[in-house]
Amino acid sequence: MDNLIALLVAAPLLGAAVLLCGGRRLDAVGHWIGTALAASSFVIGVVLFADMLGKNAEHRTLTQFLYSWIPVGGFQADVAFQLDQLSMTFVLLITGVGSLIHVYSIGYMEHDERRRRFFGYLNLFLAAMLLLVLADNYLLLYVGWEGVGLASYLLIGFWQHKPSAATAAKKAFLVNRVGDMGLSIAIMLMFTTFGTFTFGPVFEAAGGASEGKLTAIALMLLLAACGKSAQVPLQSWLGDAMEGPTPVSALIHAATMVTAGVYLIVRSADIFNAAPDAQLVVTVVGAVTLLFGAIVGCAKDDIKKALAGSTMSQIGYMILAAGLGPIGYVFAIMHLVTHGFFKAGLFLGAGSVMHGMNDEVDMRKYGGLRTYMPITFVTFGLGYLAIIGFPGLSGFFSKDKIIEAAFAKGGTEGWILGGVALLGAAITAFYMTRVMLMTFFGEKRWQPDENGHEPHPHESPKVMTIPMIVLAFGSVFAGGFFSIGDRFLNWLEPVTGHSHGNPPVSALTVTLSTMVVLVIGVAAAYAQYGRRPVPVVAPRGSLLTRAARRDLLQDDFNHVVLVRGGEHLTRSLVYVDHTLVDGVVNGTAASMGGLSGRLRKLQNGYARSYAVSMFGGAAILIAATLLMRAV
Amino acid sequence: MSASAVHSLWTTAADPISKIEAPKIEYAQLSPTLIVIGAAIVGILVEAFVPRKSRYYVQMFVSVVALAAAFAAVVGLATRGYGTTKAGIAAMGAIAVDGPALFLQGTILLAGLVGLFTFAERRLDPEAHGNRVDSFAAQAASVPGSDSEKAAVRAGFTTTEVFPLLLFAISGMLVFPSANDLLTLFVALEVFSLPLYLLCALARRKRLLSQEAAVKYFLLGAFASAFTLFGIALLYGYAGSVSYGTIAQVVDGTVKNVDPALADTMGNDVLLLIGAAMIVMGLLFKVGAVPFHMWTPDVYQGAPTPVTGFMAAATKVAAFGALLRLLYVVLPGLRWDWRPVMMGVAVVTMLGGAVVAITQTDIKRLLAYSSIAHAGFILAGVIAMTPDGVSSVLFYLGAYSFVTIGAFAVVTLVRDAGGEATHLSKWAGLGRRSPLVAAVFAVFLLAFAGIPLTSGFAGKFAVFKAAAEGGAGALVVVGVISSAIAAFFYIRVIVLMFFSEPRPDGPTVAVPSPLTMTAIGVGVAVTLVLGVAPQYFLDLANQAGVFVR
Amino acid sequence: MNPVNYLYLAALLFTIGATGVLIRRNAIVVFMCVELMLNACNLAFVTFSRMHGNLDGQVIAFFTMVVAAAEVVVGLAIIVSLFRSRHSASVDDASLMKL
Amino acid sequence: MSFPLLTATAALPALGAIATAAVPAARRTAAKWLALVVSLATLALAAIVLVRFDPGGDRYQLTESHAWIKAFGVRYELGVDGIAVALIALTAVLIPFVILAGWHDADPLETGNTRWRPTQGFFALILAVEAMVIISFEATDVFLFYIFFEAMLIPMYFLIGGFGDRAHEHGEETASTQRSYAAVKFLLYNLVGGLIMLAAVIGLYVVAGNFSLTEIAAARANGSLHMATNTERWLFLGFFFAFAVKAPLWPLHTWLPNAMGEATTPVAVLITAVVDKVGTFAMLRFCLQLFPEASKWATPVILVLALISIIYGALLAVGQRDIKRLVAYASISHFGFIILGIFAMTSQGQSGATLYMVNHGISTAALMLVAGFLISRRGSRLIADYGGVQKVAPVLAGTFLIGGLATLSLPGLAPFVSEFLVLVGTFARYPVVGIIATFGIVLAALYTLVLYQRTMTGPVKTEVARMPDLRVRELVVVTPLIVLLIFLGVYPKPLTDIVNPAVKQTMSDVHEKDPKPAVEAAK
Repeated sequence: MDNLIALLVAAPLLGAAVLLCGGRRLDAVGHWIGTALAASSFVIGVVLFADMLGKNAEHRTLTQFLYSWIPVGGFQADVAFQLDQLSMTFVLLITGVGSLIHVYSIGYMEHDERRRRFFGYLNLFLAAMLLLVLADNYLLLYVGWEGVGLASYLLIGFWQHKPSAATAAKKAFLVNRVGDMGLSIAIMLMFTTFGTFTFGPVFEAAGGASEGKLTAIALMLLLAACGKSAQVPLQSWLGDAMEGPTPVSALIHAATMVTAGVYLIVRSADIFNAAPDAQLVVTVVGAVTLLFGAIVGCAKDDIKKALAGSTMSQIGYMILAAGLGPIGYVFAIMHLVTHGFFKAGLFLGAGSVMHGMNDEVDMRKYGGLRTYMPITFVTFGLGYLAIIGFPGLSGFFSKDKIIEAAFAKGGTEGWILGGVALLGAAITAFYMTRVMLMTFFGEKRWQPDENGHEPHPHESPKVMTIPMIVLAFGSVFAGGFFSIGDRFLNWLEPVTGHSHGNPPVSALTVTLSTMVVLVIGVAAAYAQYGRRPVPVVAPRGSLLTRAARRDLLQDDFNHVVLVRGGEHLTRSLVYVDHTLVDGVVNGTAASMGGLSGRLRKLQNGYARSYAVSMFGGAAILIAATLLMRAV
Repeated sequence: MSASAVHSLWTTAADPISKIEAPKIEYAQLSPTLIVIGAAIVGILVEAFVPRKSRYYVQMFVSVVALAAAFAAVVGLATRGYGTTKAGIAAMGAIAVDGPALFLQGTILLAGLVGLFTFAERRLDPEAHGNRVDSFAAQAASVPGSDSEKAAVRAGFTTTEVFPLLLFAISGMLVFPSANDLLTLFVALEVFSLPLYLLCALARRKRLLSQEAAVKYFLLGAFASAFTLFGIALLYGYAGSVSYGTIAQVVDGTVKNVDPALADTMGNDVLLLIGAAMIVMGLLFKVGAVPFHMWTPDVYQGAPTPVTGFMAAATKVAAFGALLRLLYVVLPGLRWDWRPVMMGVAVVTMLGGAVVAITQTDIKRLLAYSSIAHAGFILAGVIAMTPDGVSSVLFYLGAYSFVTIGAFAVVTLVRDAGGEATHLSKWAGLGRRSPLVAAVFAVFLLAFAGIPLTSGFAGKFAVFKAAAEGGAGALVVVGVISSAIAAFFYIRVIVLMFFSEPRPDGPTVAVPSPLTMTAIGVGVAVTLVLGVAPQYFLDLANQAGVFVR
Repeated sequence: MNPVNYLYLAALLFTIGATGVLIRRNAIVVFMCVELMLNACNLAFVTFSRMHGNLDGQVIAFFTMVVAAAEVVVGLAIIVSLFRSRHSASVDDASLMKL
Repeated sequence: MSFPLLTATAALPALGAIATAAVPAARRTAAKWLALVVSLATLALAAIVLVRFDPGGDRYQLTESHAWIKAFGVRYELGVDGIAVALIALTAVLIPFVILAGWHDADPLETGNTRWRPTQGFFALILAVEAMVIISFEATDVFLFYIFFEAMLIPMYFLIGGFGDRAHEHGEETASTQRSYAAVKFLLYNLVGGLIMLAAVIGLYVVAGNFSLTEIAAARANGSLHMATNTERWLFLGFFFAFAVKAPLWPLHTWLPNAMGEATTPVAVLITAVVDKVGTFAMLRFCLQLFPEASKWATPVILVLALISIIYGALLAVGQRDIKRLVAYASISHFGFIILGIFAMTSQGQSGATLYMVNHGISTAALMLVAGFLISRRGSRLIADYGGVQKVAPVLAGTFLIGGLATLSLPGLAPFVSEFLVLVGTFARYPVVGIIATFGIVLAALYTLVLYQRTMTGPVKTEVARMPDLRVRELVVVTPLIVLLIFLGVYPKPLTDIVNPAVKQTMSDVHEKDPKPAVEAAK
């Protein structure tokens, strides 16, 4: 059984290799190969899962040692895998949702001549992501970590002829690199602290290290998580990442990759548990992002960017939960999984809508689409209900648990975090309702584009709708399935540990209050977008709205401070290099030449002056000799 | 001065001068010099009696045979151990036959032989009226451009006197480093200087420059030798003798039977110091050390290039030989006085030569300044004041002289309508036109620059090492810096030859006769051999590194 | 009379000669000055010879004269040829080569 | 005695150079093939060296020792340790690709001139450089090393100054002047460095009495040869200066951008991927072994300079408008990492530095050669002249991207391993330095991706619309390099196994031990 783990990674990796090196002759079948390998990986995952269920909790962790990777002195990095419940959860999510989205892409990318390469990249992503969650040490995890970054870079910039896409891709990679810096520093710290960075030993020794060191490690890990999971202050890339094809947004920037940060924190539970200060920071980051994303989501008219904001905010929930420690780990992961379902579903829905609307993304140009694309409408709607936490659907259970946990943190922190979480729930309800209304309700607002093409909204082909339906099922039932009898809790508890904390208010109160804020949010949205017609041209809007449209000015800040400043710095450095560093040398040469030119004048061609120099020389010679004797 | 001394003077003078025994001359030990001098005299007779047409060949034959024979004699002496075990004083103390002397004589003879080939080259200049012509004036006496000269050219005259002159110069040079008393030193100095003055004036092309060079060289040379002579006088006054050995003893204070007069002058070190300084100055003039170097660029530029090459090589060898003997045999007791001074001279020579060379535009002047810089490097070895110092200098001189002759021989090949095209701008793109010549010249330049795997590096390393071991580390640092500066202008020439576009009015490269080819070939061969496998020659220099006293 | 004075005279002559070389333009005169320096040396030799009571100095003086004569031969030859081609014996005119 | 394998490895290319130079002007292609075959044969010899080398064996293996210049106490002593073997292998691997990549770079412009044989010269010089580089990796005699360390400059100088990119945005005239400026700059910088080293070499002889690395190191170790503190420091500085110029280390770096910018790309690769490695290699072998105390004394300053190189080089790379200069400054940044690793005095750092030399060689070769193919197509080195290449020449773009990703040391590719080792090694002893150095990886991503975006993505520029994709010859050059990058990134163990023992030795030379972790983890 253990030896299957490598296959999980190998299958998609093989796919990537074949598709990317295969050349044009594979164009016809490329997408089938890619999908098949993704699916096979999923099958293997299921097999392993079944096997794992067969065992009892203690013996569920599988490990596979492939080979010693970088052995230098005390520095021993192996290529070895570890498959426990946590990784298993991710494996199933990744391969499952991944396979679905492969299928969906077959339809979505049908008219793109570079479809083969697209599937190659998707496979590459799957491989990297699986490596990330299966690695048994931080360095190997780092490989996966950057691997998914690469895949996301390639996929965001897939339509490279669009400068905006290329820029977005670059931005995503760079911001992630900042996060990666955190991860690598964390690894170095672990190495100097524990002499290793393999999960097991590190977690065992974690207790022995000073809290300061652990806090440092934890914060560095958090930095990494912020980069990958688009948390404040490294969230700026996610919105632009929507330049990529929609399936990519669904898979990478909603369901899986962006949640890697949560995985990292939960995986490093032992370190975080021992570093309360770091945990506090984590919760704060989560809370802030939660609101940040939500607010941004309210203002965007681009359907994908709105969803992106929502993703940010939902991951904020997860990070918040993860920051709560044992109280929240399980729920963080649970919300992660359910979110994987409904957010992927929502994105695929959005993709389907765009597919029918000539890739129009401005919701103000939609309207009343429910009649044109019923399946999309239904699946999207179910996803919508799930995310706003409509009772009984996935989001309801997972998010509710997080809010409870936030209160359960206790003390003022608990109240504040819980309050923020509630507020977030309200805003979520608002912006999602907004999206829903602007897209599917009201009267049609689309006009012919500049070259006179009137879009003809139509339902997408089966190959695209089926994945949406499947995901819709997931968004409806997953939450319930997990929560009944605490299935999910019992499943993960052996890995992450769990504690109930001390809730100041009863679970029921929390649930009711969530209901209340939910209703408020929906109502507010309906009042603004359901009752009155939506203007095709966005109104100027309040200061906050305008700020939110610009990602709360975060990009402008980056531009002014980092980009401009950087440009000035480099330009001045180029100048310095040329004039100063090089100038010194050239200057020496020049002055030498000048000196030479002057000395050369002494050679004036007059024999008598030569004689003078000889005479003087003789005089000096004699004088010097006598002087030597004198002293 | 005491009266008794004066009285004794009278009485000695009054004695009948009866018991002067005939001087005893070791002809064998002196054979190299004698052979050359003899050949030179034969050469003069040839000028007198052999018909003009065949003079050239006869002179060639005589000179080559003489130099070869002399070299054979040197080798013979060396193999018989006169360089080491049997080293001694010959000719009533006038000549020392020891390692350094033989080594340098050998070097001078070889250099002279190679130089002779460049003298005899007759293919480079276009034929005048069907006569092959060399680089010397048709008739030295006739005014350039005058009818008499035209007539001389038409008649196909050539100045075959250059061969005896060359031999005389060589003979003087052979004596110079082996002179064991100051008189011989002075005579040898003049014997090799005067022919050189004449040779400088004999250029076929650009006679005005040639004559100007001669005048400058002559006047300044005479000026310098006057200083030398006065120095000799003072030293004689100090020690009451001109023989190296005696002077050395007096300097060390180990002299026996001190008569009162001597006791009187011995006390007076001023005589000694000034005298020594003036003699050294004369020698420094010959090696072209700053500030006695100013004749070098002008003379090197004006003189016929073969003469320049020979002069640059052989004069340095001879003069440094003499300087070494003077400092190591006569004045070791004085080293604490002259070492610092010489260090100063070495420093300014190295730096001055290198710096001024940067802005030169004439290849011959460039090489002149480079030779000044090299004189500085060699001085660094001289100052070491150790056996290693001697041998390193010997090695350096050997290596340097062949590179120099070779380099100037290449200069003779690059010609345009006005004769040799010595202006650097004309050399642009030479590497494209005739890669071989350019490559050869590049090799010489790299050797001058002291790039590893060339003789220049081995020599430079040897002298610097000696200097460092002799406790003159500072000199090594200065030397390193000035070699860096020097590298700059050697590289400039290479850039010019290889990386810049050839000029339409650029010079042509004449195809030389085997003579010049041999000269250049020998130069290249020696450069590379001494660069890659210097061991044998270093050993030679090491064995030859001890002076007899 | 103390022979040392002759040394002073020799030194004086030498200096005069040297100065002449430095200041006079005419090549011939310059050359004469050199000769003067050589003869100053001779005087010094002879004087020392007398002081030391050996004959070396006087012998050397003869050598010097011969050498001087040889120098005259060569020197005049050169100077004359220069004069004929330039119609000037000024050493300052002979300054084509410089820098 | 056994077959002189090391001598043969160096002599073969040397003889090949002579033979190639001798090929008559008309038989240009023959010369090319001859050079290629010779370089491949050399590769075979290097492979034998690699096989014969036993990581567990003595420190220096395959040793040869003959008397050479007794008067200077110089012996012809060769021997390789793991580090040398790795670098010899790198050199031998890269040269064939360099030759292949430069296949047409030296075809003479004006035909007819039968004397002028640039092609023969070009390939002969490349082989000559290979010979000298290899022997300076093998030399265990300081003087012998110095000789070739210096002599190497001459062929390099002619390669830089004599051959340039075919088309040049400013026209051939300015091109040649810029070229010769670059060549002279290269030569003077390195010559000055070398001469200062010469003084130190002589000084070393005066102190030690011979030049044998092994003997001197042993004498230093057992205390029989004592150096006064100041003497040791001066000598160290003399050596280090030369190596720092060669490496190059800030602020002695400015020759590199000129040289790499003006030279043809194969030559540029030769400079940065092969020749410069001699500098860093020599730091590891000579500075640390001969002057351990002085090395430690100088470490703080050197670390700071290395840091500056890393950040400064990267920032300047961001600011470049010329592709080749950009790569040059990137290399300066990378050399900063190498030197950092060497002087961090930890086994991770030094193994990392050694791996870094190898990996940087391969990755830069890959990136630079592809860039060269790109430039040769468009005839311009300016980034601004490109755009949308990815659409017309996807393979070229793909390989270029991989080269770039290697340059920003993406995990899974070889450079990541070495860079991370260097960082860890540095961090272990100097945490702050390590953290600052880590910023380098962000900047690396910046300049690489900016370069890729500006040249390869976006709308297709009309000038590049017709651009052909990689040809077979070019694929043959690039593919093996990429395979190597991936292989050494996924499975570097073969390399580390060779290098580690040598590094352990060096560590003991400088009397250093890896710092112990704060908490001993339960293994």
